[in-house]
Amino acid sequence: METFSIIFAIFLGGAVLTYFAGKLSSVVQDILFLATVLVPTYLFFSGVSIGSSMPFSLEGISLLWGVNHFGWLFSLIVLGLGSLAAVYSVGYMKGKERRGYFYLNFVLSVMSMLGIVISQDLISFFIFWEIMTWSSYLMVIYSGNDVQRIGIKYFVFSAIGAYAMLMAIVIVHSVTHTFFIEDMIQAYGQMSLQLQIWIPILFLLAFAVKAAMMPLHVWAPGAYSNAPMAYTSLFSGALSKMGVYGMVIILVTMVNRLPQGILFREVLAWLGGITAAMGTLWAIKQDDAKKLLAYSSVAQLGYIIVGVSIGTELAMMAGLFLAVMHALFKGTLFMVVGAIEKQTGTTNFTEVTGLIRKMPWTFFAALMGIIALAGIPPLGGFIGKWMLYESLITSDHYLLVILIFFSSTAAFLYCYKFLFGFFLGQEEKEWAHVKEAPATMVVPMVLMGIFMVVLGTFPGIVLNPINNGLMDLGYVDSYKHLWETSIIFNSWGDHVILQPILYSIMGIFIFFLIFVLWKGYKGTRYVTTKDISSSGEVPKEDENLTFSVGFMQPFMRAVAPVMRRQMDKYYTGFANGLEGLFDFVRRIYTGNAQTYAVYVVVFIVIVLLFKDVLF
Amino acid sequence: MDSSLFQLLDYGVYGTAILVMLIGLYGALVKKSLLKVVIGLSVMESGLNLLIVALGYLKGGTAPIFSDGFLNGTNKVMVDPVPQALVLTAIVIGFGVTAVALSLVIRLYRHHGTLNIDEIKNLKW
Amino acid sequence: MEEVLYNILGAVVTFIVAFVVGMTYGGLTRKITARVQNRKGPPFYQNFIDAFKLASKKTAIHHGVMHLMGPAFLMVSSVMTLLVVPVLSGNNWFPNLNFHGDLIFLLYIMTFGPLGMALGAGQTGNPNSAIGVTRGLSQMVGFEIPWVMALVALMIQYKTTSITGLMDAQAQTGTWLMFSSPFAFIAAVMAMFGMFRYSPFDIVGAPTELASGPVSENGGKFLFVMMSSGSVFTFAKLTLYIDLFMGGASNLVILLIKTFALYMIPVLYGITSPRYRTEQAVRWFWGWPTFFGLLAIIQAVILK
Amino acid sequence: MINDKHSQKIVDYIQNWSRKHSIWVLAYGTGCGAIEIPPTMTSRYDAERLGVRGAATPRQADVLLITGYLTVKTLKRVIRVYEQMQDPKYVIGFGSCTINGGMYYDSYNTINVLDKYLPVDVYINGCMPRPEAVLSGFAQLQKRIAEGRADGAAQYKENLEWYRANQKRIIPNWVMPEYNW
Amino acid sequence: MVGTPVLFVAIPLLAAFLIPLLGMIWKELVRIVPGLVLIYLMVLSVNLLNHVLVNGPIVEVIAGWAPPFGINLVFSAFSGFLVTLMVFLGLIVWIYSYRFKRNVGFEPAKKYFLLLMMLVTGAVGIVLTGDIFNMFVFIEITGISGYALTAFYTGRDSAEASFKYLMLGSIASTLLLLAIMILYSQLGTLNMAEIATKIHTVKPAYKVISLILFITALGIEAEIFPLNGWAPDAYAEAPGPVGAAFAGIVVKASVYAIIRYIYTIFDISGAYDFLIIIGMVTLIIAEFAAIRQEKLKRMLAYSSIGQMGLVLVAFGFGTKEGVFAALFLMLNHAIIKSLLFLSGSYLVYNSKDKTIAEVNGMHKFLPITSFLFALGAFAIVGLPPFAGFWSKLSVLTAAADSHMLFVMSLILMVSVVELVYYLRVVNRIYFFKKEESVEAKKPTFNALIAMLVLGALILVIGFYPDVITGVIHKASADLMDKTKYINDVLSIKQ
Repeated sequence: METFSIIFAIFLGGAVLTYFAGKLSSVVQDILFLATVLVPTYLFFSGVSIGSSMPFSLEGISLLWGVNHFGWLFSLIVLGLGSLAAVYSVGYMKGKERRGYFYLNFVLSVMSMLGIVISQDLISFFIFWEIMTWSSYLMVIYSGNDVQRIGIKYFVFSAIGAYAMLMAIVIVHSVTHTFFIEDMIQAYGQMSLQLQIWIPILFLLAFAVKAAMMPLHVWAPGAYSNAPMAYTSLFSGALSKMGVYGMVIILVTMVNRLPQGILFREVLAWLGGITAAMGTLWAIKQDDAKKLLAYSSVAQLGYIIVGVSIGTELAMMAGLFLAVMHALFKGTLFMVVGAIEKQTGTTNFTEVTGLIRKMPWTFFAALMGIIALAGIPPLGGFIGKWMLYESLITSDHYLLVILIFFSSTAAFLYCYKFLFGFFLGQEEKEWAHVKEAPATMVVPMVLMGIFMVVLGTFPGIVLNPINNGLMDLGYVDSYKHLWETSIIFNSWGDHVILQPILYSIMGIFIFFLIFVLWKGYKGTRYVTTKDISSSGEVPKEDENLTFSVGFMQPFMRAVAPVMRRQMDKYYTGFANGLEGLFDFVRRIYTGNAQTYAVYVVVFIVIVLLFKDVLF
Repeated sequence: MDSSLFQLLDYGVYGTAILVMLIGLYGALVKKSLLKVVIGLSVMESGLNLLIVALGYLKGGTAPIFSDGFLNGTNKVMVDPVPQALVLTAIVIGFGVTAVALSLVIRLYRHHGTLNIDEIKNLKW
Repeated sequence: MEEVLYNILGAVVTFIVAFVVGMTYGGLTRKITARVQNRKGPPFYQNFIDAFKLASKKTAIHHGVMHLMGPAFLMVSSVMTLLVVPVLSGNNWFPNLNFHGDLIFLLYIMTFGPLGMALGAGQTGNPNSAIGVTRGLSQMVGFEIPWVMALVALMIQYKTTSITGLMDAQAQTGTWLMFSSPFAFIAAVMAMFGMFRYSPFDIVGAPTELASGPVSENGGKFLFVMMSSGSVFTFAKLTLYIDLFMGGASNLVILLIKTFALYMIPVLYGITSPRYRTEQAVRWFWGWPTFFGLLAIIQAVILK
Repeated sequence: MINDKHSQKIVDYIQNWSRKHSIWVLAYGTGCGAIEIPPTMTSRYDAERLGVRGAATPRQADVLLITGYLTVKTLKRVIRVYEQMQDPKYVIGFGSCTINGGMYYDSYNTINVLDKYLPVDVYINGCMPRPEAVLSGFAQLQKRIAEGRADGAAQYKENLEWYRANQKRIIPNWVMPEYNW
Repeated sequence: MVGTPVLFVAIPLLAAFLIPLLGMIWKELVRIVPGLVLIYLMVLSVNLLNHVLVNGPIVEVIAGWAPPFGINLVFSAFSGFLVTLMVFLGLIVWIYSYRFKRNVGFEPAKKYFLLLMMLVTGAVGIVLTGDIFNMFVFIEITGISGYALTAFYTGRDSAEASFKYLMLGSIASTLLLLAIMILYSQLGTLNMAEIATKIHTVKPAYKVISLILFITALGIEAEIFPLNGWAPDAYAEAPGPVGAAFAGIVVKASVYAIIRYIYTIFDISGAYDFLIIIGMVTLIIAEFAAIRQEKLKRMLAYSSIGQMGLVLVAFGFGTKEGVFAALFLMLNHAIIKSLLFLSGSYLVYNSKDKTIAEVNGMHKFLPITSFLFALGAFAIVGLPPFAGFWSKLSVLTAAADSHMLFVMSLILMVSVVELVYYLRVVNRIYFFKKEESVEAKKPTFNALIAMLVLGALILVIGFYPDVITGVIHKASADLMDKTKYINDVLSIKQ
């Protein structure tokens, strides 16, 4: 297939060109960057038909690229979010330093993610996986804050995952002698039980790291919050989905074929559930929007993991739908934070308040994102949540559903914190000068917001490709018995019909809104937020009345016993121990030449003593 | 002389050579003075050379030279020439190494003001 | 088209009934509270007077768009809940939206309003409002757990997630679910304490410390809409409870009796209790109510 | 819809009736008189049977109950609270201090005549007034509302400049924003 | 045929002797002549390699004595590959240090180029020779020039490092000679092929002892733990290009020697497992030690040691895939580690202690050098699409094919450690604030070219490894085929 080569050539060439175009002029650079992302996107969706493939070989290894329905679904996420985030980036990066660096890594990330999705063999999968890892690592350390800790933590976790995957790949290769995923799947049935268990574990380790699953999630908050927001929207929205992508494939093709009694899925699902709960609780505690969204991403990925690891039809659809939704709303929310960061210079809830009248479009996008995130009807997030609950209940995961419900209810707390912290509350004088973000930033956000609304009523738009993808993976067609364009069913036949609900909601809402505004909008007049009943006190203009410090304190007190245990601390302890060990090891090299000579003698003596064993 | 004595002597020569090597090794490993270390290394090499020559020796053999004595004499046994050649080479190399070593020792002494090997460990860990 | 109109008419009637019943219950609560406190108390229709007065008050100011929309959000939630819950079982006078949603949907639509309201309260800029909201949300996390546990127990026992399905199950067996699944009922009732926000769980409004919390900047029409929304919501929730646990009601009288009886549980418990702190409230819900919820699930799994 | 005079009258009547029976009081405890409010509201006198009920914030309140003397400092707050209340709104001066300064008439920093600064609809005299007197005051207010004579707010609006001048005379550093109501 | 293998030894040796003389004629010749020699050798080796890949190995007899009596040089696919690699690196080092004179003056520069020529001679000789004693001689040539190059800078620490190197080196030479003599006393021959045919007649005890002595002696040069005490010091104190030459040339030659002994000469199967064990221990200890280093070059040295451990492990698998992986790894390591040494020495050029902390924020002043260092760091930890990835993949595949899962997992775990310390340095270069006291030194033009060539190679091999893998496949097949080697050598008749 020609198109694949062209797409990747454009990506690579464009990335390098964009990098160097910064020396010429920033406008050229912007245009080149946009072209580098948008042209391949166009080419991919117009020129690549599902089912096409491109075999070739490298270093004596035969490789295969191709698109199937399932991959297409994820390429939709990657390229869709990628293009929007690219448009957003142009506005976001205006006037920032190291733009070339940013654009280069951005393009490389998008390219590698697309590569992952179209890889039909393990080697190119791994190569793209690693490119994705290091390009995202370079983005994580973009700001230069705390790179030694956060960046390296991210990379080490990624590397542990990736190396686990590499191990699995070469083990598979030693059995099958090819690297094709197809062959791996076929040979899996004939492997020994030990391999059958270990190979999925190793693969899932890699995917779980990227999907920020519970004990492996500690990199996520730092990484998400330290990358530039324009990238984080892609990072959290699309890049983490690659973990989900891999997970689905492994779960469907391997874990499904494990003999009964191995609780693979259960363990995974519970880990996902715990991830969701803990991520939510930690998100509530954060005062920094980036951190909050980062933990929230961890939590949301937990839901997705739960969905895909339960693995019934409905659960799989729920997981994948949530994945799409998560890409949308988390992409939007990170963009919102980016816009706020650009306009105000900070992302801390305790500093920024009352932006709603200054940045109304941003607020709209944020509102849509938050409603979708909270899973409240009539936006798309609800569809995913609904399917997830129903699938958990119908597949006998009673306690898990409680855990999930707990975390999604608790999610309201941070959702509210996000909206309140930035947009609502007192309008302080300090932020009176803030303007709405530039159009290139607002348009992608608002577009995604609108798309979320549409998806809330017509989820069939996304459920259709998901269904096709799942059919690729061997599931039966679920149209008409699990979903229709705007109806969703569970496997017991209960359903939610979305259109009348939407219309009712809108009707009621408009009716009462008009009632409140009975005598016309002119009748009620806007007064500033300083005009509040504060015991008759007159707040001065520069007096900060905003309530934002210790926002969810009572709740945090209630859950304090759970929060006391931090995974991070254990890892830090472990790492410190290791460094101590390393320090001890290097003392072997004492610096005394005679000692080294003694080592030589001792070596000979030892080898001679054990020569019967060794040789 | 009877053959057993010869054999004993053989072992004696080997043993002596090895003893010399071990003495040299001891010197290199234990003595604290840089010079003694270098001497130890040299002694070790000398012991090795001795050993090699001894290995190449054949009982009653003459020097490996196609001289008149060899060609005309009754004793047609010649010691192995190869080890001797090797030893010559090794001696030359050993000489070079020792020279380099001594020059290094001089430099170290200039900088450190001591020959104690224990005090010359700026580079460690 | 006619069907739509018919539906709308039915919805309006349902709404009026709910409004009247809810308001009356509110007034009765005040009366009962007064009697318990050895007072005469206001007349049972006092709430209507208050509501009318609020509606007639001038609403001259607002603090922004979300402030204006907050009450409407709240109302959406209440009315949607009302519409999804079957008011009278066994007749098709008020089918409303019963067949378009199920329990999970209901759970979520019930949270829609408080959150929208919270946005409105947030934009007023009054710190008390935000504090009240955080308290309310925290409490919600608390009581949702036993509540969902109870619902899940019902769902898995009867293999349906729709309310009508559960009502049918009761009609078939002839036993109310509060007897066949007692633990679920207990858990749900305990969760109801939090849902109705009578003391000891009135931490959201808490007039003495928060100046009525989220509503502190709302007077006049805002407050009227909120108040009526509260009444409707009360009625809707009570109806939901009796639909789920007490076999529903085939006519209005039975409906009123059952709902009133159920309503008195949190009210009477509340009159005699002082207020909890937030974390105490949250932990209370994660204590015994959750335990009963667990028992309910275990029972459901065994009986399934 | 409701434009002609008769129906307007009927609506007014109903509205006044509902206002009369639903008096939400913002009790501004400026002075010692506040101690009389709890007995008024609780079991013994039970003002709630008249529809009188405490309100938490000025936005929700109908009546501003000034319980006792006002100092320069508290006057400022009271004015602000009053201006934050929504129409229709009423003021009750509670105790002698609000009428003529009472026992603090010669204090350097109390307000002697409240009426100069806020439009008082009903005074309750006594130092301090018993709950019965308070109830009687509320009854009086109800009567005035029903008759449509409790128009203090309207007067305040009409004579705003006079009131402002008086207020500014007492409060030297006038930094209040020009709030509208 | 454009030349014979003997030229590889003869020409640089001649050049080494001529350099001082030529220097008297025209000072510039001192640095031009080595370049010409190396370029010629490069052309020659590429040509010969092409020839060899098609027509089979060239065996050349020196001094007219046919094997097994005379000394012979073998230019096979395997040795030819290594020779080409070494000559190439020599060339790179020469380009890099072309303007060396400007910094150190004429006399030292003369010595430097002389010693560099010697080093290349020795290393190439080790690889080409087919005679074990001749190999000893070449090892000594390499060693002595190595000692001298280590002590090149006249600071006190370089002398110390050199002394350590020398001390261990002379112990190594003693042991090596001893081992050679044991074999000779048993078999009466020094020719590798001849020994290989007769080795089964030797008593096992002698065989094993001599193998142990060989491994120990060569292991000192090949940086096997615990015999590598000299290595970090020597790398750290030698000039940057010399570090590159050590990593790329000297150590490769020593590893070649070990491999030749184990694969061709001896028939002890336990040696393969022994290689894996010592390789793993070397790898683990070295990487552990590297992570806590404070000095940049010392860190690179430990990393180098670790990589050599990995090479030994790969050789230890004893399979064709293993050999392929090891050779590929050697190639990549030679290129990448050289790049790291070359660029790293510019990063710490002016700093006093050469510590890692002193590279902070260098990217603003040395953009290209910093970039190349980062590229090298990314490549050496095996991130795709850079060169290091393919060799790491080959090693792991070979390990998996040999069912050594434990070894594989250890390698991967150690890779994580490696990753950490390299990234720490890269982060420092790019994201830390520069220390005021350190002044950046701009790399000279020729140095830039040398580094850019290596960087380009990393990318080329990374994106299209096929350019080189064909040769490596043949080279590894050549090494595996023991009988062919013996036949090729012994069939030569004068």
